[in-house]
Amino acid sequence: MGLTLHHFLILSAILFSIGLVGALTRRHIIIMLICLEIMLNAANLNLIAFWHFSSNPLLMHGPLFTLFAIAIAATEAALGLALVLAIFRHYKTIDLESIRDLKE
Amino acid sequence: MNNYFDLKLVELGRWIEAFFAHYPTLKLVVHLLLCTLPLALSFMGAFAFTTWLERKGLARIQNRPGPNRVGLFGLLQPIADGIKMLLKEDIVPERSDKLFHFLAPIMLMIPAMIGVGFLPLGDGLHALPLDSAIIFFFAISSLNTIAVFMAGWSSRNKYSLLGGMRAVAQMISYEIPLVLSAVAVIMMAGSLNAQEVVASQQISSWVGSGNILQEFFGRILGWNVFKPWGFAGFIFFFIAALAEANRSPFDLPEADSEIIAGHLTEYSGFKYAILFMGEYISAFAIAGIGVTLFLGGWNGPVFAGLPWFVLKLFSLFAVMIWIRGTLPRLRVDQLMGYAWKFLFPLAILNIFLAGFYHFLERQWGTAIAMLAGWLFGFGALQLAAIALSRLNQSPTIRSKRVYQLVE
Amino acid sequence: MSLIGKGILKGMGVTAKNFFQSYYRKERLPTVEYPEEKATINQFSRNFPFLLYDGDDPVDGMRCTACTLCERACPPQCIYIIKDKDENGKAILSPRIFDIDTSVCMSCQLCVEVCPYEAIRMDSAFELSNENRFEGLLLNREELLKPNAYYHEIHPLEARETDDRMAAKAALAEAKKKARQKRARLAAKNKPPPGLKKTPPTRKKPPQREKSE
Amino acid sequence: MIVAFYLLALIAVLGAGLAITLRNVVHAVFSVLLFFSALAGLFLLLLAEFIAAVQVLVYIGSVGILMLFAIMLTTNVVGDPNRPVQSRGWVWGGLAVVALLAGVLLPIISRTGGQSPTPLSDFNPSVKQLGLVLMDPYFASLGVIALLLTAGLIGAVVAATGASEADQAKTVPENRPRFPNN
Repeated sequence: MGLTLHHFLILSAILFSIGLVGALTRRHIIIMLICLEIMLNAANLNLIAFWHFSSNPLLMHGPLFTLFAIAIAATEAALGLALVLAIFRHYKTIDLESIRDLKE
Repeated sequence: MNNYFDLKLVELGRWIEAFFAHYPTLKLVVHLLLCTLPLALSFMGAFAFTTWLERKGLARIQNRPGPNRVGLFGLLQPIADGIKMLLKEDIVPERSDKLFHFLAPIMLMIPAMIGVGFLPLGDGLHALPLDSAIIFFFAISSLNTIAVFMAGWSSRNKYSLLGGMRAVAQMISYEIPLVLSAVAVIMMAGSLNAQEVVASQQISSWVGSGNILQEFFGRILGWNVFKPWGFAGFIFFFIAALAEANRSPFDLPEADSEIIAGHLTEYSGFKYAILFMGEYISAFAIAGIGVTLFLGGWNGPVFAGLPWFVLKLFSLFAVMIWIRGTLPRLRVDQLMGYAWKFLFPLAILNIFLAGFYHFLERQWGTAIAMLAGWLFGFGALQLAAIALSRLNQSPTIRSKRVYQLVE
Repeated sequence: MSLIGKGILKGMGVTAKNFFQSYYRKERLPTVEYPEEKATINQFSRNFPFLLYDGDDPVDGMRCTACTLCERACPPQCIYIIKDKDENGKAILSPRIFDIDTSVCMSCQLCVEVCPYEAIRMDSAFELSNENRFEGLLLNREELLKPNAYYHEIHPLEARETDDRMAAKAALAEAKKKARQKRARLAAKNKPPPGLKKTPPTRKKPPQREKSE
Repeated sequence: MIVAFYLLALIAVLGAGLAITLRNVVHAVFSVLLFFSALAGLFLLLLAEFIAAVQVLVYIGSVGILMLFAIMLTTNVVGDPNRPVQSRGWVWGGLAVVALLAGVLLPIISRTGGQSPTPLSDFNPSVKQLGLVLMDPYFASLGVIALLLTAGLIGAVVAATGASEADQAKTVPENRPRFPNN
């Protein structure tokens, strides 16, 4: 029994769910960013798996799309963490439940 | 035949594998062992030899004889050191993060060893012949940062943490000029494959022509250092590699006069030895990729192959030792400023220079391209460097210095 | 136009010169490889103090009078002196115990400066490593006593000066003694009232050393 | 092949699971790095060599370090031990996700054709092909991505440097946590 698309799809579904659970349940802001990254990575795995089992993988659409996704994820991480620093400087905490007000 | 030595080695490997021809699984295991074990052992041996070389070289630079007690010329000194390290007590700080304190040396060793695997040591002597070996090498070598941070953070010592953070900041900053100077080579070779990069550094019409003279020069003159963009790129690469390998004058993470030993402060005994070895082997790996990218890899006039690679690797390391014996340590702000305000723009400019050279070569041939490249391209780089250094000087230096205590 | 990195290249040149010349020029490699060959000790070098004696017998010729000036002068207090007594319990002018803890001594030479009898001097021996870390470096009287000839051997100039000084002092003392005897004889002749000139000869002694310095 | 897959999948799930449960934030980041590296291994398994390299370079080498830096620059690592790790109502969030997984994702996946048209290692995609595709038909998107990255970088610098002198003076760190646990 070889590897099939199903293996990768189920794995990436599980990973995505783990990321989503984390994003919904944790209160630490950096952990939430990590969870976002986990979800993005699960999606990337999906893309690559679909590409690998597609009828014409030599078109390289999967890696191409993943590359762009990774680039965007990197930007998102950089911006997100910069915002974390800004939030911390302003509120002196990064516990999401203590940050209630948008103004001051 | 020029690559005689390498071919014999490859043949030896095949011969050993042939014994296990009937057991495919065992054959795979033997194949993997043949790919990795000699590499690991030889680089550990090279590490031991290099510690001797470094101590000896630094001693001579400082007018001392250096280690000369254990064995002939002190050649067995590394073994004595190893035994001493093994017998030492392994101290783990009480409140440290025990698991990560234990994992950090291993985490430093693994990427260093994998990185070595990406180097094309000779014709066919290539442990991990991936198609994108060079980018993989840079990816793997960026893992060093994590290990250093791990070591610094888990020790729960402020000096360790400071050293770890310094190392991380430094390695991230210098990775950019490192990769950018490699990009020029990759661009010109048109491949990320390390073997193809090496092959692009010989004059292909001369090599294998049968003419001894052409054979001789065809394997030398094609090296990237002899091209204007390659020469500049090599200098940038080398400076960035020194920083990446935490070698002097960029050894701020281990600056013993400031922060004891940085992330190594809380390590002792064999863990310290492994951390040390990991650092040296990653320095080897970076020097090796420098040889591959700029110094023609395993190309050499006669007996091209492994001996030439080893020779170049050690001469590059000797220059590192020489620099360590000469230059004083930088300050933290100077270090970061140098990476971002000086090396980074110049490395980007160098990519344009490479493109310019390529265009000229395609249009008018190599000779004109060389001439124009050295004259204009290199001049442009020099001018840019001078302009950048003027711009980066602090105003107090640019104006005439006033010394208060000296009349 | 200044070349970028010229200073670095210059520095590299200096170190390269150091490196290569250390192989064929003696002055580039001044290291003395210790156990095989020993460095010639400068005659003004000093390490830890030792006690001097004159003549052949260490105990009889001992110059030290157990005045404990050095013990009191010693900043790290590494000198330990107990005065000797004869069988009647009367103190005699020599130490019974004279210890110097060289693991504490800081080689300041204050004991030498303070000694009025030129009895303590600085040694230049340096191979003092020892297997016993508690008593090995605690030198007692017998280990500390060394003949004057040894002093002449290690610090010839200083020893000659000391000897001259001691000879001058002895001559002075002799002359005074003679003068006193002469005076005594004269006094015996003239018979002055007793108890007038009693103190001067004994009081004169300590300032004399200061003069000689 | 299949053994490698299960091993990597196990590491990935373990890493992700630890990342969302550990209290110590640095440990969580390191476990998510484990997850990233397992994913890089999976990409290699799927013959996406370049993507694996980029995964290691970007996620482990940069994003992970960025997270560690952010942690070092903000609060203490373990957090307030009196406060729970999870947010309020976390049970409902978890249940909703499990329901989503069991009710939506898995049925959809089971309906897709699981058969692979090309068996593994039948084709050998090279980085060169990816480069050619990137340079010819998708050059515009590459440019856009480059622009986005630059904008993101500048934005991150601005956001992180942020606070002006007046703002800094206003928020004097009087009750700043004393970093009792590193």
